[in-house]
Amino acid sequence: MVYGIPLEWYLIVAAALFCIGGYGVLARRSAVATLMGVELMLNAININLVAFWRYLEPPGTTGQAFALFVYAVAAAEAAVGLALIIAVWRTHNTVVLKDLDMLQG
Amino acid sequence: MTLQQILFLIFSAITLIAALMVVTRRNLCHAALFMVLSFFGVAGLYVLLEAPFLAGVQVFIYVGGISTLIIFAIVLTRDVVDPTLPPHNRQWIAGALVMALLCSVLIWTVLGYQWTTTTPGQVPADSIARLGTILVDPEGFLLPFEVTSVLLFAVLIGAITIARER
Amino acid sequence: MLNQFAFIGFLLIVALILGAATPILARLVRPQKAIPRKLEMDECDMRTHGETWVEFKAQYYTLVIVFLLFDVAAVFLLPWALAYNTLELYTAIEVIAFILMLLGGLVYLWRKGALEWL
Amino acid sequence: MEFLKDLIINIGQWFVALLADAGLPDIWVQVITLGVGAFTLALVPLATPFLLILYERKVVARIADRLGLNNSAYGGPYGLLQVPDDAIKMFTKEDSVPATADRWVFNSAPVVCVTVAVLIWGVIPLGPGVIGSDLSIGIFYILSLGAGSVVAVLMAGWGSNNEYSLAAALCGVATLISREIPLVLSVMAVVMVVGSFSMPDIIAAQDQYAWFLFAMPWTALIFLASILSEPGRRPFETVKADSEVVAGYFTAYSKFGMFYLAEFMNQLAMSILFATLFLGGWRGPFVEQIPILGTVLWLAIKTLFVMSVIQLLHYSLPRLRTDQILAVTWKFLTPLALVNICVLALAGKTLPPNAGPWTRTLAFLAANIGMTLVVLPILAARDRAARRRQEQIRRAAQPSSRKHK
Amino acid sequence: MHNQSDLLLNLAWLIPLFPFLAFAIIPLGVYRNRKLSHGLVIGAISIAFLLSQIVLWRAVGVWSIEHTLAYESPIIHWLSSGYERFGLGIYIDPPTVVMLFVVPLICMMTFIYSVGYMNFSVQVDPRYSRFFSYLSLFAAGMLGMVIFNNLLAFFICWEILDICSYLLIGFWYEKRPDLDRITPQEAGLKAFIVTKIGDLFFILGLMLLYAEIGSLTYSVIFSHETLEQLTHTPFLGTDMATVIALLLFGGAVGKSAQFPLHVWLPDATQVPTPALALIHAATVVSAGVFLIVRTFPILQVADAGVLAFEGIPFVALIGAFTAIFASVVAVAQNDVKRGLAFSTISQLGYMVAALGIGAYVAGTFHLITHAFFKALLFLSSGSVIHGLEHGHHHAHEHHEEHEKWFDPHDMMNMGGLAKRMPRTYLAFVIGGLALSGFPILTSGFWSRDNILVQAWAGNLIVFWTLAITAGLTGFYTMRQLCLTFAGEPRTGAAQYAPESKPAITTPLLILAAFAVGLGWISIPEQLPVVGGIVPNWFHHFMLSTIAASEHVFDSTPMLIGAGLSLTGLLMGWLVYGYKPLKASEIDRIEAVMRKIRLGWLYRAAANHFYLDSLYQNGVVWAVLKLADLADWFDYGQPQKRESDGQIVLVKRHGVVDGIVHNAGRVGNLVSQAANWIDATLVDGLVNLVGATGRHVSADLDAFDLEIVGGIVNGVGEVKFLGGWIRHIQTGKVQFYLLIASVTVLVLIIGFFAIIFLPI
Repeated sequence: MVYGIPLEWYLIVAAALFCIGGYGVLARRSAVATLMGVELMLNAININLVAFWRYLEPPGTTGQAFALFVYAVAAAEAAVGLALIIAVWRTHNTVVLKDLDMLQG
Repeated sequence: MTLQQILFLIFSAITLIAALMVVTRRNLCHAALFMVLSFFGVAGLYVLLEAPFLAGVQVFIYVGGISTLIIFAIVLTRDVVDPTLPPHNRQWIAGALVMALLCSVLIWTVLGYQWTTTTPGQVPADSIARLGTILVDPEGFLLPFEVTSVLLFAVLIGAITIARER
Repeated sequence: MLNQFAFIGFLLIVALILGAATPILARLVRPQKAIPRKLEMDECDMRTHGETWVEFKAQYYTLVIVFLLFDVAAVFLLPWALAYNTLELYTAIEVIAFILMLLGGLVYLWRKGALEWL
Repeated sequence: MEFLKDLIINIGQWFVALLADAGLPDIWVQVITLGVGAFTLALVPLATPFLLILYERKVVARIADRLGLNNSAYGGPYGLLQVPDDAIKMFTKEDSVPATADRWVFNSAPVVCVTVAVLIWGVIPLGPGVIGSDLSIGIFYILSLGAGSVVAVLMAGWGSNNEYSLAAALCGVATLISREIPLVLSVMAVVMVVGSFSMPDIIAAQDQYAWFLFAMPWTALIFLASILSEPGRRPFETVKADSEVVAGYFTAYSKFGMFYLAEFMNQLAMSILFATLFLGGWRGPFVEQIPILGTVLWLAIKTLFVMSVIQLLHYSLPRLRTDQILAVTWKFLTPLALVNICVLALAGKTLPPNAGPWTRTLAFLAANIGMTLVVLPILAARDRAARRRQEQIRRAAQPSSRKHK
Repeated sequence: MHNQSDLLLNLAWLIPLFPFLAFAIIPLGVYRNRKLSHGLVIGAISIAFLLSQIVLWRAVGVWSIEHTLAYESPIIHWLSSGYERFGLGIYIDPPTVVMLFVVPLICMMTFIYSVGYMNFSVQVDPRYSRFFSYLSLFAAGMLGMVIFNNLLAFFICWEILDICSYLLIGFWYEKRPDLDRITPQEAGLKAFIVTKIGDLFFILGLMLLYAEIGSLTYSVIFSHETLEQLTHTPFLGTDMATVIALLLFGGAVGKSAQFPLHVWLPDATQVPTPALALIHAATVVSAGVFLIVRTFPILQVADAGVLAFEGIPFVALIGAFTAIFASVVAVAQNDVKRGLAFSTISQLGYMVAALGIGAYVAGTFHLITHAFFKALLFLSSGSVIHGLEHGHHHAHEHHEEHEKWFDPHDMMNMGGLAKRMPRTYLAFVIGGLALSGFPILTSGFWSRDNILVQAWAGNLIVFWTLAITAGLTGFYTMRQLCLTFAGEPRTGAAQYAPESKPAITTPLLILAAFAVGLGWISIPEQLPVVGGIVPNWFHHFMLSTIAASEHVFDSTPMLIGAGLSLTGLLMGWLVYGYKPLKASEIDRIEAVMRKIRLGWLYRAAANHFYLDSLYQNGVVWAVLKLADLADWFDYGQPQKRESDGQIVLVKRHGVVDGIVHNAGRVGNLVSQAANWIDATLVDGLVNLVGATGRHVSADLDAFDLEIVGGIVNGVGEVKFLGGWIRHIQTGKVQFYLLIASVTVLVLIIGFFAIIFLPI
C-alpha cells in the first residue's frame, strides 16, 4: 500500500492499457495507428515495471533501469517503424496495412 | 477514499479513456493528440508512484519525441488515407474479443495472486542518483547501457537511410 | 514528494482556467460579424497543387528522428550527470564512449548529407 | 520594516496564520494556501508581459532610432497607455474561426500554449524561499515541459486546417526540437557540477563555486543560443517570423494575443532561467540580511540584463533561414555540447577528490579555454572554406554573364 | 587451489584480445593497404604468442611449486538479467596450458606462411586483407575458447570458429566446380550445417547442465559434489552425467569430424591452404577434441556401458571406427589435400578413441603432436601445389602444350619434386614420418604409442583397430610421399615447379623441428633404452589435476605398433617408391584390385564409400520432400508451369485450402437448404436464417467462405469469420498477429487450467 493504493490497481490499469493498445495493433487500418497501439502497449509495460519497483524493492533500481531501456527500445521502434512506413508510403503510396501483403509467401 | 486514491482514479481514467480514443478515433491526428493526453496520464501515475524522474522522461520522450514523430508521419501521409473507409479493418471484432478475453484473464491473474502484504519501504531521496550509478556500474547495467548507444547509433543511421529521399 | 507536486497540480488547474477564461470572456465583448466569405480558408491560403513540398516535409521528418534518438541518449545521460560527483573516473570514460558513439552517428549523417535540410 | 525585509514569505505566513485563526481544518488551510499561491504565481507571468512590452517597445525604438514610445507623441505619457491600448484591442478583436478549421484542436491550441508557459513558473525560484515548489527534478521538469509547447505549435498548425499554417508549424517545430538537444546537454553540464536537479540547489552551488557563467562560459553560450528560439527571437526566429510569413503557424488565428502572451511569458521565464543557472539567481550582497532584495533587486537586475541582451540580438541581427538555423543547431551546437560534456566530465574527474570548489571552478574554466582554442580555429577553417567555395561559384558565374553582354 | 589473483596469469585476458582487435580494425579502412593489414594480423598474433608464453611458463612455475594447477581469475559479470549473472573469467589448468603452447605458435606460423602464400600466387587475391582478418578472428576464437572459464563462453567461441570456417571455406565463393568437386560456397554451407547438427547436441547438453546445476563455470561443474549430484540423478533410464557427456560428445563429433558427421572435412579442402592448415591442426577439429578433454571429468563419471558395443564405450567405438574407416579411404585418394584430410579424420579418431577408453594424457598428447605435424603436412602440401601451379604457368609459357584442364591437387600430376623443391621435400618427409609414427625419432610415434599402450590394457578390439590403422597410416603416407616426390616428373608442370619463397618454407622448417622434438616431453620412464633420460613431465603435469586411471606401461603394444607402422611404410615404399609411377600409369593398388575384380571396392573407397551421395540422396532429399509436403498441406502457392512457351499459373489445392473450398460447397448446399426452408415454413427464426442465406448467396466469391463461417460459428458471426478464413490466404500482418495473440491466450488459459483445475 502506497497512499492506500494497492498494487493490484496499477497492474489492472496496466493490463487494460495493454489490451487497448493490443486492440489498436490488431484492428486499426492505418499502419501509423498500429504503431500508436504499440506505444500504448509499451507504456503499459512500463507502468508494470515502475509499480513493481515501487512496491517490491523501492531502494533498488532495477525497475527504473528497465523502464529506461524500454524507453530506448520504444524510441528505436517508433523511429524505424515510422521510417519504414514513410518509405512504403513513398514507394507504394499507401499506409493501409491490408495493402501491404509483401509477407504473402 | 483518500485523496491519493482519487488522484489515481483520475489519472487512470484519463489514461484509459484517452487510450480508447486513440484506438477508435477515425481522425488520426485526433488519435495522436489523445495519445499525448494518455501519456500525460501515465506520467501522473508515475508521480503517484514517486518516480518523478520517470514522469519527466515520459513527457520528455513520449510527448516531445515520439508523439511529434507520429504527428509528423500523420501529416505527411494524411492525403493517402481514404476518410470514407472505417478506421478499423474487418477483423476488429475478433481483435476486440481476443483482447477483452486477454484483459479479463490478466485481471483475474492479478487478483488471484497473493501479493506481498508488507507495506513497501520509502523511496530513497537519491533514487535518481542511484539509477545513474547502476547504469554505469560494470556490476550493474553497464553492458546494456553501452549496447543502447550502439542501438541508437544503428537506428540513427538505419532510420535516416530508410526515410530519406533518394 | 506528492506535496511538492500538489502545487504543480494547482498551478495546472489555475493555468487551464485562466487560459480558457480569456477567450470565453472575449467572446462576450467581441463583435459578431462573421460573414461566410471571411471564414473561408482562402482568405489567407490557396490550394496547393501537386506534392511539391512533400519532400520538404520528409526532410523535417528525418530531423525529428534524429532529435528523438538524441533525446533518448540525453535521458540516459541525465541520471549519470546527477550522480557524477560521487562516481569514479572510469564511469566518465564509459559515458564518453557512449557520447562518441552518438557523435559518430551524427558525423556519419553529416558526411552522407542527411543533415542538409531543404 | 522587519515585515518588509522578507516581504513575500511573511505575507504567506500571515495568510496561513489568518486561515488558521479562522478555525479551518489543516487540510483546508493547506488547500487554500496552495490554491491562492498558485493563483498569485500564475498572475505574475500573466501580468508582467504588459510591462515588458512597454520596455521592449522603448528599447526597439531606441535601437531602431525611430519615432516610437521613446517619443512623448506616442502612447500617451511615457507611452504608458500604449500597452493597455493593445490589450483592449486584442481583447475585443473579432474572433473568426476558419470554417474548415478543426474547431476543437484550433481552439485548444492557445490554451495549451499558455498553460505550458504558466507551468514553467512552478519551479522557478524568485527569491530566498520564494518558489512555487522545490521539485526534486526541478530543471528537468522545465526541460520536459518544452515538449508541451511543441505539441501546442503542432495543434495550432493542424487545427487551422491550412497548408501554410501547417508548413509554418513544421518549420517551428523543427527549430524548437533542434534547439532542445543543446539545451538539455548544456543543462546537463550544470547538473553534473551541482549534482542535483533542484533549482535552489543550483543557486546554492553557485554561491559555493563562482557563477557558472564564469566557470563554464561555453555551456552558458550554448544555453543562451538555444533559449533564443523558444520565445522566437532572432536570429532563431522562424518559429513565427511575424514580419515575413504572416505570423507563422497562427496565421489563421484572428486573436493571436494568447500566443504573444505565451511568448513573452516564455521569454521572461527563460531570462530568469539563464540568470538562475549561470548568474547566481537571486544571490547577491545583503540578501541574508534583507531577503526581499534578492527578488526585487538582484534577480530583477540580472533578468533585465539577460532580456536586454536577447532584445539587442533580436533587433540588431538578421533572421536566419530555417535550414540555416538547423545547420547551426545540428552542425555546431549539438556536437559542441556533446564535446563540452566529455571535456567537463574529464576535467572534473582528473582532479584529486579533495579539491575544493575553487580548484574545480578553475579546472572547468581551463577546460573551457582549451575548448575555445580548439573550436575557434576549426570554425575559422570552415569559414575560409565556405568563402573559397563562394569565390569559385562567383568566378564560374562571371564568364557567362560576360557572354550575355 | 590457487586462489589469490595472479598478475601474470591474468595476462591471459589479453591473449584473445589482440587478434580480435586486428580482426575488428582491418575492415575499418585498413583493408586498403595489404602490407599494413597482414602486418597488423601477424603483430597481433605474435603479441598473443608472447603473452601466452609468459602465462604458460608462469603456470608451469606455479604447478612445479604447488604440484597442482587450477587457477581461476577474478570474474567480471557480463550478462546480468534479473538475478541471473553470467560471469566471465579465465581458467588455467593443464589442458589450457597445453593448448596455449600449441595454438598461438601454429597460428603464427600459419599467418607468416599465408603472407607468402597469398602473394606467391599467380595474381594477388582481391580479398587479401579480408582473408587475413578472417584468420585473425579464427585465432581469437580459438584462444578465447582455450582460456575462458565457462562453457557458455566456450560455446560462443565455438560458434565463432564455425562462422569463421564457413567464411574461409567459402572464401573463393565465385569459383565454379571443377570436375566433380562441389563449389567452395557449397562446401562452406556443408561444413556449417553439418557442424550445426553437432552443435544442437552440444547446446542441448549445455541446457541440461545449466538446468541441473545452475552454473556453467568449470570450477563448479567439475567439482566433486557436482559430479556426485550428476551421477546420482537418474535421467532417461541412465544418470544425468552420462546423458550430458554423450550430448557434449555429440558436439565434438560434429566439430572434429567423427564418423557420421565427418563429411564436411574432406570438402573443406576448397579453402586456401593456410586456413586449411588452421582448420585441421590448430583450431576447428582440435576444438572438438578439446571439448572432450575439457569435459573429461563428466565423461569419466559417465556410465561407459551406455550405447556400448562389445564392451567398447560409445566414444571409443566411434573414434576407433572413424580411425580405421578414414585411413582405408585415405589409401585411395589421389588428391593430396583430400588424402591428408582423411588422415586427419583418422588421427582424430585416434584421439577420440583414446579419450573414450579413458586415456586422458595420451589423447591430449596426441592432440598437440598431431596439430604440429598435420599443420606441417598441409602447409608443405600447399607449397607443393603452389609450385605445381607456377610450373604449370611456366610450362604453358614455354611449350605450347594445351591441357584442357590441369588439377594441381592431383598427385598423378606430380612426381620427382624432391629435386625441384628440396626444403618442401624435407618438411613433407618429416611430417609424413611423424604422421606414420616412425619409431623413436618422431613425436607421432610417442603420442600414438601412448594411446596404443592404453588401448592394450583397456580394450583389445580398440587396440587392434588402432594398430591396423597405424599400418594403413604408414602405407598411405609413404604412398603420398612417393607419388609426390619420388621418381621422374609426370607432367611439365612438375618439371618446372619452382621451390617456394622463404616466407613459405621457413615456417615449414620451424614446424618440422617441433614435429620431431615435441615427442620427447612424454616418454614413458619404463621404456628400456631411452626411458628416463627425459622425465615424462607431461604425464605428471596432465595428471596433476585430473585423476584419470592411467594403465601401467607395457612394451608389447608399443612394439606391435612400431612394427605395423614400419611394415606399412615398407609396403608403401615397395609399391610406389621402389619403381616410381610413370606418367599416364594408373594407381598400382587400383590396377591390382581391378585384376582381382575388386575395382568397385577401390572406387567406393575413393569416393569414401558414397557417404556424401547417401546423405545427399537420403537426408537432404527427405528434408526437401518434407518441405514440399508442408507446402502442399498449407494449400501452396500457385505454381508456375511452362506451357507452350509461356508461363502460366496453375492453382494447386492443398489440404487446408481444399478444406476451405469444399466446406464452402457444403455451405452452398446448406444455404440452399435454408432458402428452401424459408420458402416452405414461415417462421421468424427460420426467416432470419433464410435471409442470411439469401444475403450470403448474393456475391459468389465471399459466398462459400461466409457460409463456412456460418457453419462454424452460427449464423450471427458469418461476416467476420468469413473474413478470417479468407485472410488465411492473404499475408496480412495483423492477421498473423491476431493468430499469435489467440495462441498466447489459449496457452495462458490452458496453463491456468492445468494449474488450478484438479486433475
